[in-house]
Amino acid sequence: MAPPRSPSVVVSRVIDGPVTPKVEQDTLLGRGWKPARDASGSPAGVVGAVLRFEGIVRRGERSEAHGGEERDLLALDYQTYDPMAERELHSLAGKIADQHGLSSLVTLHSRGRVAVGEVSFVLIVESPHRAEALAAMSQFIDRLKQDVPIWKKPVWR
Amino acid sequence: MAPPRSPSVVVSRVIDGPVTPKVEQDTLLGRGWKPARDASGSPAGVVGAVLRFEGIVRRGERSEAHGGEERDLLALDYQTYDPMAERELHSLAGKIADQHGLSSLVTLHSRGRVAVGEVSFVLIVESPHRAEALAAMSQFIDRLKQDVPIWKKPVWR
Amino acid sequence: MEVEVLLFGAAATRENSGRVTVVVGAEPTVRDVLAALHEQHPDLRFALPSAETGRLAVNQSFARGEHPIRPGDEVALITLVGGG
Amino acid sequence: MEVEVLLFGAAATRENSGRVTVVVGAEPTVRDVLAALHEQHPDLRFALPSAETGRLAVNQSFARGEHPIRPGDEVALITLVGGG
Repeated sequence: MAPPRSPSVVVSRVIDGPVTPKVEQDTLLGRGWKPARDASGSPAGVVGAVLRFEGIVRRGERSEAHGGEERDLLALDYQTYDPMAERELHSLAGKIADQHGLSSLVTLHSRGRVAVGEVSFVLIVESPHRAEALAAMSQFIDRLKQDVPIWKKPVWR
Repeated sequence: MAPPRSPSVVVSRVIDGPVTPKVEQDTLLGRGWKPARDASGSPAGVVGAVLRFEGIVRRGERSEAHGGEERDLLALDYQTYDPMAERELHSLAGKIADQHGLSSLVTLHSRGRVAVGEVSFVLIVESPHRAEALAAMSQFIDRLKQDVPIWKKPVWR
Repeated sequence: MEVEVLLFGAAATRENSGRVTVVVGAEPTVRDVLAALHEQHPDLRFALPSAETGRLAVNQSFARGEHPIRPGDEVALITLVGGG
Repeated sequence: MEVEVLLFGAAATRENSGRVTVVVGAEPTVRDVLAALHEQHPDLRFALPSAETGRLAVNQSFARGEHPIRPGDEVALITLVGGG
């Protein structure tokens, strides 16, 4: 008989400004989350695959006002519908973690201005095997782009 | 006209023992590789997606000698056919990076003993958009498991 | 009755405002408000090509079709989002 | 002639050795060596159910079918690998 599955650990948060390594670390420490690689995290040996995605603001963005041509950005301004955005983010995180039997799922998304080259989105997925981790990551990002009320506004150079 | 694409940066290496954060950092620094998030890395604004995969040795492994039942491991011993393993790893990295137009691809794989909970494999993919990064990652891992002469031997508890 | 609808993203930019008002009958539903938005605010049609394609949040939760809108509800038009 | 073939992973464990020797005709090819491995080393059949399913590296590169094996070549049987 398979042992009962531990519930997934889920951390989700909307961050003001870019997701810097320091902000990320402080947030995760604050929520008591540690990477599987640290023996002090989840019981060693359960997690076999850790996937991490970072979304970074690119310099070139298509401008609707310029016939879809790519123009240079300074930054993106992320507008969130609060507190619905954070609640939808958390609810999506829980659903995906549960559905794929993940050990943990961490997601951080920026609100407000994020300059070109800075990180606006982080997703970490930990699971026993690689296939679920990859599937969960793709599905999370697709549904984020459908259901979480966050809009981006280009700040042109 | 699209600007000419910069060639991909590729770093690949076989590491003795587990891929610890320190070993990883030293190796990447030694090869002059920096994450896209650091402005000092690739020109800011080209990379929009960074994906990272870590493979960790799990406690439970199916034992052929016990009818495929899952048994407890102490470690995995990775045997590599040298120097072919490192050459195939590098050649695969170059092919995948090129094929998907990646900005960079980093891959580190262990040789020798890696204990339960330790990292034996790291893959980092940087690309303008998320879709190529995800496709490149899946394809890289599939082909690694076909073509790179590395074998694992369970060390039972 | 009148219903105030919050706008975000490109919809807010186009209307040059974070909210618009629509006039609907008594005891309106989500469907009624979407139809009124489409009818009474042609500038929003780039994001709301038909009433059926629209999506509302009522009191910060997605709500559909026959869901009633009551006085005092917080109503928001959730046009194409763009996180990640 | 005799060809020495390097073994790895479960194949080496099963043979209790990192190499086996096969006897083949003059001017052998990859195909000939795989057939000889299958024929002369039944213990390897768990990983080499038929000669056609086998894969050799010659001088540390994958080589197929009619690729010739010359005296002094380094020949290795690459059974199912398991990195990652």
